[in-house]
Amino acid sequence: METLHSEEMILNIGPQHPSTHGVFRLVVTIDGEQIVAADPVVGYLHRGTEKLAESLQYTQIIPYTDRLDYVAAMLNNYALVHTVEYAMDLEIPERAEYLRVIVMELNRVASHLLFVGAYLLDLGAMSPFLYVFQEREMIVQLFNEICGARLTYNYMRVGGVKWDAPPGWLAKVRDFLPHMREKLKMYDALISGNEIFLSRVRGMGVITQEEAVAYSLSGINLRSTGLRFDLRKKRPYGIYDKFAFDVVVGQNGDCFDRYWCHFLEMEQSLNIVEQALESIPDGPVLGKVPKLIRIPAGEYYTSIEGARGELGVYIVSDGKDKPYRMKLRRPSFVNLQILSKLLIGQNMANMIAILGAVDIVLGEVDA
Amino acid sequence: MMLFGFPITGETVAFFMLALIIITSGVFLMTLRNVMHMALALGGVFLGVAGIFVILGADFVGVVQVMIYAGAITILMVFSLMLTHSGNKAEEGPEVGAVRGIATFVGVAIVVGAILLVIRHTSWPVSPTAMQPYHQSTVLLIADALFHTYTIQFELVSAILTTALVGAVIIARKEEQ
Amino acid sequence: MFGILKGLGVTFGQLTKKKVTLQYPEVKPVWPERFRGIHEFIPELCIVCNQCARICPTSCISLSGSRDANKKMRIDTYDINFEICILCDLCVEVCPTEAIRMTDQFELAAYSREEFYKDMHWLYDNHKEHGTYHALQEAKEQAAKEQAAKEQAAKEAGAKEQAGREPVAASEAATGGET
Amino acid sequence: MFSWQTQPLTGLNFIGMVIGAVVVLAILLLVVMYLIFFLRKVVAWMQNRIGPNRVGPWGLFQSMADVLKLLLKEDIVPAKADRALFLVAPIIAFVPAFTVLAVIPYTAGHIFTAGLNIGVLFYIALSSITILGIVLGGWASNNKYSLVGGLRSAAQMISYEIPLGMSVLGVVMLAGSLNLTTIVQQQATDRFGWYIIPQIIGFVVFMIAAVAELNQTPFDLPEAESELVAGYFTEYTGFRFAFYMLTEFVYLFAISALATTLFLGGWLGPWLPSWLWFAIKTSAVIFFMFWLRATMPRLRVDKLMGFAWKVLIPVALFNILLTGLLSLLV
Repeated sequence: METLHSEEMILNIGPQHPSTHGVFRLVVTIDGEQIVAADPVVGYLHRGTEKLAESLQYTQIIPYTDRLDYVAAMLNNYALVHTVEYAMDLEIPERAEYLRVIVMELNRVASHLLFVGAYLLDLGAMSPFLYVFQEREMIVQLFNEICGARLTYNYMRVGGVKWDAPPGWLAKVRDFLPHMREKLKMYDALISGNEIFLSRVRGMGVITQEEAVAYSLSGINLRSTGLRFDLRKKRPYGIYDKFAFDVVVGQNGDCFDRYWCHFLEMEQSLNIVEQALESIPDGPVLGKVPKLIRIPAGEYYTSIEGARGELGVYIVSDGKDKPYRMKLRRPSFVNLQILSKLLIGQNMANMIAILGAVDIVLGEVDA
Repeated sequence: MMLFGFPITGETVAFFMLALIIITSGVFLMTLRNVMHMALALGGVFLGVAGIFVILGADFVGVVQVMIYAGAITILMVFSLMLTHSGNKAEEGPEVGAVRGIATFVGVAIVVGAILLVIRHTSWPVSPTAMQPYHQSTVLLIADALFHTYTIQFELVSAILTTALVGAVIIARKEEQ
Repeated sequence: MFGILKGLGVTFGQLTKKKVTLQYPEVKPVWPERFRGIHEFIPELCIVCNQCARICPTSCISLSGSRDANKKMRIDTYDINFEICILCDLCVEVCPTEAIRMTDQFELAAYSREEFYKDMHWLYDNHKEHGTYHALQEAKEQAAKEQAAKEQAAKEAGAKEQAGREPVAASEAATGGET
Repeated sequence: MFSWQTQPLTGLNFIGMVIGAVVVLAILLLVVMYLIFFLRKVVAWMQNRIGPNRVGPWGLFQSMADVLKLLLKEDIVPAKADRALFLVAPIIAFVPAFTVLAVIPYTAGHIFTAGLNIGVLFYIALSSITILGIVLGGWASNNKYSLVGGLRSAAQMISYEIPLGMSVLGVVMLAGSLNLTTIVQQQATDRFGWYIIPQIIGFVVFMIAAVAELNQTPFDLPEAESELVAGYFTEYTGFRFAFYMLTEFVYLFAISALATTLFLGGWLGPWLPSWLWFAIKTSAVIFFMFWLRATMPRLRVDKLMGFAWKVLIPVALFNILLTGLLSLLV
């Protein structure tokens, strides 16, 4: 007997779609509601940052990095200036390093908050999104006070930071920490125990450790599989070796672990901020830097633990004040590779759950 | 007032309107090319028939007709059409010749005439007007018939249906493997 | 089931909480001092050194100047194209005379592209409403007056006591940051 | 009190009946409009927002402005849509929604509501017609999102119609009638009080199935905006879109009213007038649904059917059995 079969159809998810988190297009072939093939199409937000950088001085590149992963711009700032400092072998004032760590970890919290909210929005719960934005708003306001912008911070400079913390700012951060911890508990109560939520994310989109390594995943996508790999511990940069914190790892590598790692990592970040606030010294915030920043000819690569994974900057210099070539290792872009594999055999509704958990930011994917 | 030998009451007006709905839907059902439209027309026929049931005082049967035929069956058909059929393509049937058309018409006329004749010549046990449809619960009557008069038959039918259901599930399972 | 109930409790608890919405057009946000809004430009201070135009990552600043009778450079035109300006603050950072500064003006929406080309006069007018230039000037004058008054007082005090002791400088206000 | 049910159907009474029905319809439209407002306010408050507050005092005219806007918008029919079905589908969905309201007893006097002997069945039967409108709308749009939305809603609503009907059976067995007015009256004299107490299992099943029938969160898969944009009415604009929206909210009201009637004693209650009791109870049920909406994420689509067939229907059957046993023993 001939079996009843339904036709395959091609469905364009995006580039304008509520749950692709930006201009991301996913061409999925579905059979009924089941996905047979998924083909991500990127580049709708491509601005040629890497090419633009070739005609810009290093200081001028910093505002451009704000626009890569616009959810965690402080970390992008740092990734660039860190590479330049590493290439120039600069001495960074202690206070500047501490300020950098504070803003970076706060930014990581803000970014993870956004992930939690947006992810729940993808799964159909509207309230968490609006709740997390209140706390994110607090962080953003703190950034607004320290650097005058809410999203595109342009705060770091080669050799330090642009501004010292304004009076009372550090106290505000200190007050924010217990508040944030309190709110994390509330989110936990709201989301983590909800059986409907759990049934949607448990065992969904499982990445094995071998796969994660083979696809060169990084960040939470990698750690959720149980691999204890965090650049802040593995290859401490800046002053991260001074702080005590745990690397959060998952067990199963499913969507729930990815969500949960985001959750726990926020707490760790708060711990780091707390320690940094305790021991921040006085002093200048900008070291001795030549007026025109020139990198000695050569190739340089350093990477940091961004909010989404290994965020690396590779600079080829010919000794001039502009990079000869710059390449950014954007974690979102690399992590996106595994999506096509994860989606096959899933149905449409799970596609959203999996896509959301991979946690991409389109500014970073397309650069 | 009389019309075609019927007194004009709310009931007759409703009857003629429902009859119109049923006939129109029926004609649409036969003539439309798009399967989806045909399914909708079928729903119209079911609804009209339900209305007739209600007029006859069988409101329970009428509502059940809506629930099962107009609701479930039609939707099931639409559903399966959506899943399997590309739908939009109107299938061109063979051209109907003049001779065939006339033959069809004559055939239909004969059948309709025969049915009418039979209906007019049957002596129905109860005249419809004597039933006082709205003042007694048909649900009770039906329940009484099902659970007192015809209990064994009713249970037998349920047993057969259950068997059929289980059988269907088992057959479907086998195909899966 | 228990988790769902817990979640329901959380949302119910929010019913009576304070609402966070800012009634925007009526209530404007209060920006911190460092907020990077649309520029203000003070032509008197500009020395036409061109540094801002050079540092601008998007090349959105164009300016021209000429020498006046005293052989001093004077600004003639100063345009910022806000279609491409990213408000990165680098121009303010390099300006040696603080002729260009950021204001708390953030409302840039306009009906046509032409309106995004802001010239010197617009930027100057912007400072009147949103800028800090006048406030700073007043604060400076105020500080100078206070300083003068203090010196006067110190002088008088010194004259009275006729001792070489130094007056206590009110330096608390000047120290920023914290320990 | 005047009740047209007991009067002969003369010409004058007929006109009175029509006018009465129109008045009831107008009131209901107003109620539904403010239901949307209520939803937006409740959800906003739960999310620490203010909600609509611009049109009129406290934003009271917001829904009116929205409806007006929808009515004034262009009625766009996509070029590749099945024109006839596309135009007629919202009406198919919309008409039964208002028809079911005819059987709900709002007050003790129940003016202008039909005291149908089979009120419960009437409700369930007619609400299944709406599904047809939704499915056809999804199909006729010739849009893939709409199609998937339509398919999902057909599967979901048919599946949940069964536990919904079964959960009502317990109440029907206790009351011994399918007439909604009789069911309310029975609850006044029942020794357990309102049927929510002896029928608590039935009530829970009813509420879950009702939420699923309404496509409300967490069962809002047919219109899951993060997956299907807007589901079956993605392509609809203007007043046809308004029809779908209205259908949804009328059903929200209707099913809450039905829950009130069946389980919460309808208009029964001391001191206050009966219609007010009815309004209070219905509002409470509606509030609960909005509360769910503000809290829950969406259910997983492949677990949806299983939940209806493997959990809800057995539980509902068990409830029927239990009710039968109890009414025999007690």
